[in-house]
Amino acid sequence: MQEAISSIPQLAVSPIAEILWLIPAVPIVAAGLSALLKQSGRNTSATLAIGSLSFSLLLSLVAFAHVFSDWTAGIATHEIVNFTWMQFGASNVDLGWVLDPLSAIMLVMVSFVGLLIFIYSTGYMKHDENFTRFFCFMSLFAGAMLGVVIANSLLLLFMCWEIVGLTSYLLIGFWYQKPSAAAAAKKAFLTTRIGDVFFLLGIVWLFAQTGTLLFYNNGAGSIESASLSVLLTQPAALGLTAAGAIGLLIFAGAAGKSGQFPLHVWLPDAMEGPTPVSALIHAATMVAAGVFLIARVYPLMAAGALVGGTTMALTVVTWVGAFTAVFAALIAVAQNDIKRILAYSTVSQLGYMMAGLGMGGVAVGIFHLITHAFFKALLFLGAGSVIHGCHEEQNIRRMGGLKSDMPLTFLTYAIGMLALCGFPLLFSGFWSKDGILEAAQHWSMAKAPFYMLVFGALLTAFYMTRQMVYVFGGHWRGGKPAQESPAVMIVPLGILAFFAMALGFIGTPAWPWFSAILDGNAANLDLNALIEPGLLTLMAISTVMVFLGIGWAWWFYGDRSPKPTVPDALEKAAPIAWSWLSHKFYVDEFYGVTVIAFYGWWSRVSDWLDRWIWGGVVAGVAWAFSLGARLNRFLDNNIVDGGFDKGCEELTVGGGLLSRMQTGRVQTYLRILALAVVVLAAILIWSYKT
Amino acid sequence: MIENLDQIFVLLQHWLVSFLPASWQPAAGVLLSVAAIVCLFPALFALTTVFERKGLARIQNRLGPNRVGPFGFFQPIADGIKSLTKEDIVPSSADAAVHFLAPVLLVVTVFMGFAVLPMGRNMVLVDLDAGLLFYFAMGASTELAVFMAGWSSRNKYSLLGAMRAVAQMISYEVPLLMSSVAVVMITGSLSLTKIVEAQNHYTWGFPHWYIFTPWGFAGFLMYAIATTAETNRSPFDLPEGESELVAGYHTEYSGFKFALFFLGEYVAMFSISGLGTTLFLGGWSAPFSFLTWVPSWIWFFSKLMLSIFVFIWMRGTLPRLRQDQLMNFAWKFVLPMCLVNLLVTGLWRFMGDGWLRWALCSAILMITYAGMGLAEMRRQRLGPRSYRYAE
Amino acid sequence: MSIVFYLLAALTVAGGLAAVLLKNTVHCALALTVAFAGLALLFLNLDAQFAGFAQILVYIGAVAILVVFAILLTRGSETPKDGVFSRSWLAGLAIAAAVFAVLGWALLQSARVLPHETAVPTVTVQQIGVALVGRYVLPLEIVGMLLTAALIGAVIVAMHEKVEHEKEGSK
Amino acid sequence: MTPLTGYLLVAALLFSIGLAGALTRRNAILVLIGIELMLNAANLNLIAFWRYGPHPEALTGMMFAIFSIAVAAAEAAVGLGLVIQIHRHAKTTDLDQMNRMKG
Repeated sequence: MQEAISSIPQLAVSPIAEILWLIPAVPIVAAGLSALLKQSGRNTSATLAIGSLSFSLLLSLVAFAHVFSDWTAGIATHEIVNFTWMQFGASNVDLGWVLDPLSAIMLVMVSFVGLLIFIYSTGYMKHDENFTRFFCFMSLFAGAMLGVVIANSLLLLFMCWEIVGLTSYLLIGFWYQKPSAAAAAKKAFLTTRIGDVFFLLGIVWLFAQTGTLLFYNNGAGSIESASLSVLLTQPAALGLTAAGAIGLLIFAGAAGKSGQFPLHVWLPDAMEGPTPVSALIHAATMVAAGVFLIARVYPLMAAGALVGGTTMALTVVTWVGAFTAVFAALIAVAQNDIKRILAYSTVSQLGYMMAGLGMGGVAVGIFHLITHAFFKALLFLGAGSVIHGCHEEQNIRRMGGLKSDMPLTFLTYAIGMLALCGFPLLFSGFWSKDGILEAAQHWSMAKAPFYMLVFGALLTAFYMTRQMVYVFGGHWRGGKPAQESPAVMIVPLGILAFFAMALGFIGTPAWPWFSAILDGNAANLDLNALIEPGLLTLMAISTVMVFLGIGWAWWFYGDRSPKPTVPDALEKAAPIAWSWLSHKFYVDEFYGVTVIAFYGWWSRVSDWLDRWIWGGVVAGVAWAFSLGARLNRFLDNNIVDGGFDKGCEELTVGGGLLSRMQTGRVQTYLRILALAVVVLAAILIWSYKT
Repeated sequence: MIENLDQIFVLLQHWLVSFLPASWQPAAGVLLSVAAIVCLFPALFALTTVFERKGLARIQNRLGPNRVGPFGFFQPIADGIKSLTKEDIVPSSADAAVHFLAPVLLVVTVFMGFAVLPMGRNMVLVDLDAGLLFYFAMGASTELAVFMAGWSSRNKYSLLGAMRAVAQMISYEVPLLMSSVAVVMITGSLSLTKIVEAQNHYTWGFPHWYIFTPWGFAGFLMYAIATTAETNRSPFDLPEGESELVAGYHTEYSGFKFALFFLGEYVAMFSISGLGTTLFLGGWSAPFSFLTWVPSWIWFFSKLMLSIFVFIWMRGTLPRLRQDQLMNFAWKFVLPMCLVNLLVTGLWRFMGDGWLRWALCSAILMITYAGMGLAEMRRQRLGPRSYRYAE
Repeated sequence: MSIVFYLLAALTVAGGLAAVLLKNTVHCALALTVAFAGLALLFLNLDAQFAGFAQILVYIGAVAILVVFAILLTRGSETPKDGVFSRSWLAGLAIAAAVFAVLGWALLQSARVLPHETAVPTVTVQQIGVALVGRYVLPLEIVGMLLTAALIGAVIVAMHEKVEHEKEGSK
Repeated sequence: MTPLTGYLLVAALLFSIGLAGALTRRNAILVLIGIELMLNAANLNLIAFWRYGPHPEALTGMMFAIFSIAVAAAEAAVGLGLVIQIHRHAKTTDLDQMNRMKG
């Protein structure tokens, strides 16, 4: 191509990899166009968004097909296109995109789920007057997310990452007239910012160390062996290598995006946005971006294995993930808002993914990511359909008996719920979760994560059953009765439901070609892998857990559908625990009394200082001066009057003489300047001579 | 043989120069070429005037000059004699020196422009590395001459005409440059010979002229519009709008000086058309690969005359604009269009070859064109004209 | 020190002198363009083709025209009665002379360390372009910003009055 | 006298002429003209140093000159715009009468 580009060695790449950039570009262009539309251009914007995204989906499928055929031919596809974006001084900043199994799979997932959700939202947002704006944001988001996926440069990834954050902010605050929505949007933006600052630090450090931000660059990339070995030699604080430290910084960013423990607080509040948004951004794709990021820089995280085949960075990832999984699941048990429950379950599932990445590697985590994307999107859209049917009612205590009112929704929702619980054999969640559990079982560092995750599975089953019972079981407890949603909303549910079941079979231990594609080795079907004893026990354990959870929840909530006023069954059983859970372990309150309170306190303090100390000093000085002045005046008036006036006149005359200098004529000043030049030059020459 | 015919002028020059001592030869060669240019284009100018008058006459159902010589083809000679023998009047209050210098400066700068125009294979006076820049530098200098003429004759019509002319030239110089920059971006050189060479390839017998690309086509249109305005030709001929100001900035000129202005304008038209030919129409390269045997200079000059004919045609067809329309058009339509065109050119340069870049580039240009055109029409409440009496 | 240099230098300096000495403002502007042209030729004489042509394009093509417009817009073309030089012209002249003296002195002081005839640098426009978008890309951006700001600023400064009139008219 | 010195002398002379003009003329526009001359003198210096400097291939002086030409264009535009505005307000371009900001 051009000089600028040819400065980077290019390998021959397939045509699809050449035009891979179109996948994100088209939706972004569509967003730009629909931004120009008037409010009335509803159909146009919807058509733009859906059309562009289906185009991206098409290309993504082509890309995936390319990868797949390569894989069947025994090649691990890895095609990169890099170019120099900007060049200052010696170093230059390169951007580029990469087509490898990871990005191909993610592309298909994002564009497919996104497309379904777009179609769904044409129904869900029908009556919103800012329809156009909504689709503008949505396709901007989709484009940016696809950009994150194909980025071959940490910088490009970060740019798209930030656009994603921006769109998330815009969409959470889409109904900005609701103060709660505005607040939630701000919270989400700021919380993720905290993570992103660390992320940026990591990027800068990486650039400083390796001089490039490209992931892969024919051996010269920042996460390829050459620069990794450099990074490993660089020691950082607390016995970490630079690689580990950078990995941790990047993980902080990822934690911010995908709501890991300390920074998870924004995700539940993000449910203030329209439900399709929650489905697309805060369940399927954006929160997965963090997980994807870790998967992308996995070589960096895994560089320089310690004893036991794992590294500091990965250990941290694992522990945070496992803890988040249990923590969020616990909270989810005691929520009443249908979307909040799903939000917390999302957080906990993200914890699973992180743990999976930490312990089992890319394939395990990403597999759960994909399956989760489908069934969680399904659940959210189902929830949306429920809310839609119940006239914007979100409290599950005031629902019930929808089984008969909204049968199709119930069916699909049930499938999603079973998939999320990991109901044995039939559902994708089971297999992907099993992958993680298996990895946890064989993890060398500690066994605790394994038990935590198993417990998490139990809780998942519990709270999902509770929700199901409340929403669909029993009899209707709300206002005017619910009715089924339009077909345009149901059809996507159906499709997602299908995938929520089918997707499991591409990753069973019997025929694990999903992980095979990712790891680039052949997959062959042998059913013996299923009845391999260690695995059998594991599957048995998780099955037992699932049934235990469901049974337990049924025993608690059964089919009795209490009045909303009656306290929750679990609350009756264990009030203290309940209050902790329903207050989300007081994390928000904790932040409120620590961080935020500190800022408030500090601002008050400085305000007080301004008012009293500095102000006081100034006032005091002023007062002293005025006292002196009074004294002076007294002396003047009575003692040195006559003589002083004379002096004053003298001074006035002198001042007048001085003020002549200020003629107000430009040329005078210019003259003075020139004189100064003369003098300076003369001095300079002299100093040079001597 | 054909090669010799193609290079005949070059060979002729070498042959003539070869009589001189070696030390003089370069200078002599240059002088020779200059002489050739200085003789050729006035002759062309004479020819064009009569062509224009007859062409306009035909367009307006008249006969045009038909008395002097066969079909009035000796008309220019008669005009020349007249203008040479006429009294040279200088207004008493005029600023004599400036009044005298203006036409000279105009003609000189205009002729300078030809120095870098390749009029055929190896037929360029000086092949500057920054040829295009040189050309525009010279073009910019003519504005000053116009102003001098208008200001020095101490006549409000002249002054108004000059002001209009200068304002118009400045406004349209921007799109002129912008549309040429697109070509430079693709060729990667400011040298006009290189630009021609870059267009002198053929696929399936068709040439790679820049006009046959989306950006080139759009650029050529912009360039043509800007050119018409630069040379104060109708429909942009406000500076000498006879109906408003007597004759614009050369109202107070008579006799030979007036002839010089006249000459200057036409030669400017030739040179700028020549530049357009060089930039977009492949300069001296043949339009089909099987016609490459025809001497290159024939192609150059036929293209030149073609564009001249288009000028005449437009003059005969289009009504004159109003000053504000002129400026609005320049700044609100042509300039943005050129900027978009630059963008598209960049896209073209950096997208690999293939149908995709054709589709994308043309799509962008079309959309912008349509959008801005419609907006402009709505703003000015323009619409299809309704003929009340003709039907 | 070729004869060409002397001629060009003479032309330039003469133009400059005329530009500051002539009575009629428009003549000054025209003389200024002569000086600009001379400078452009000096640039060419220094093998700085690009800079030379840019000089002609920008200064003669734009700045000179701008000056002329300004003169006509400010009725500056007719010479004022009370002289064209300011009251304190003598001081100004003296200071200018002093500046020239110092500069010239400095030059003569450093004359012996200055390099003599060096090889003609061959620099193509291509190189300049590459440098502009390569090493000097940030300055280029900044100049672009500056020019945009100047454009808008000039327009606003010049049209401000008119806008007010329109406001009054609308009232 | 080396060629460089010659060019520098011309530049210095031009600079001083411009300064003199800026210091002695009444008309604001002519002061601007003087300033333009000074700027151009500086450009001449830059180019001359580039030409005779040790590293002409580094293009530093050339670039400097080109940028300064660009900036000078902006300066002229703004300056003349200001002059026109002043003329609108004070109905004069005579600097001797523009002394309202005196102390």
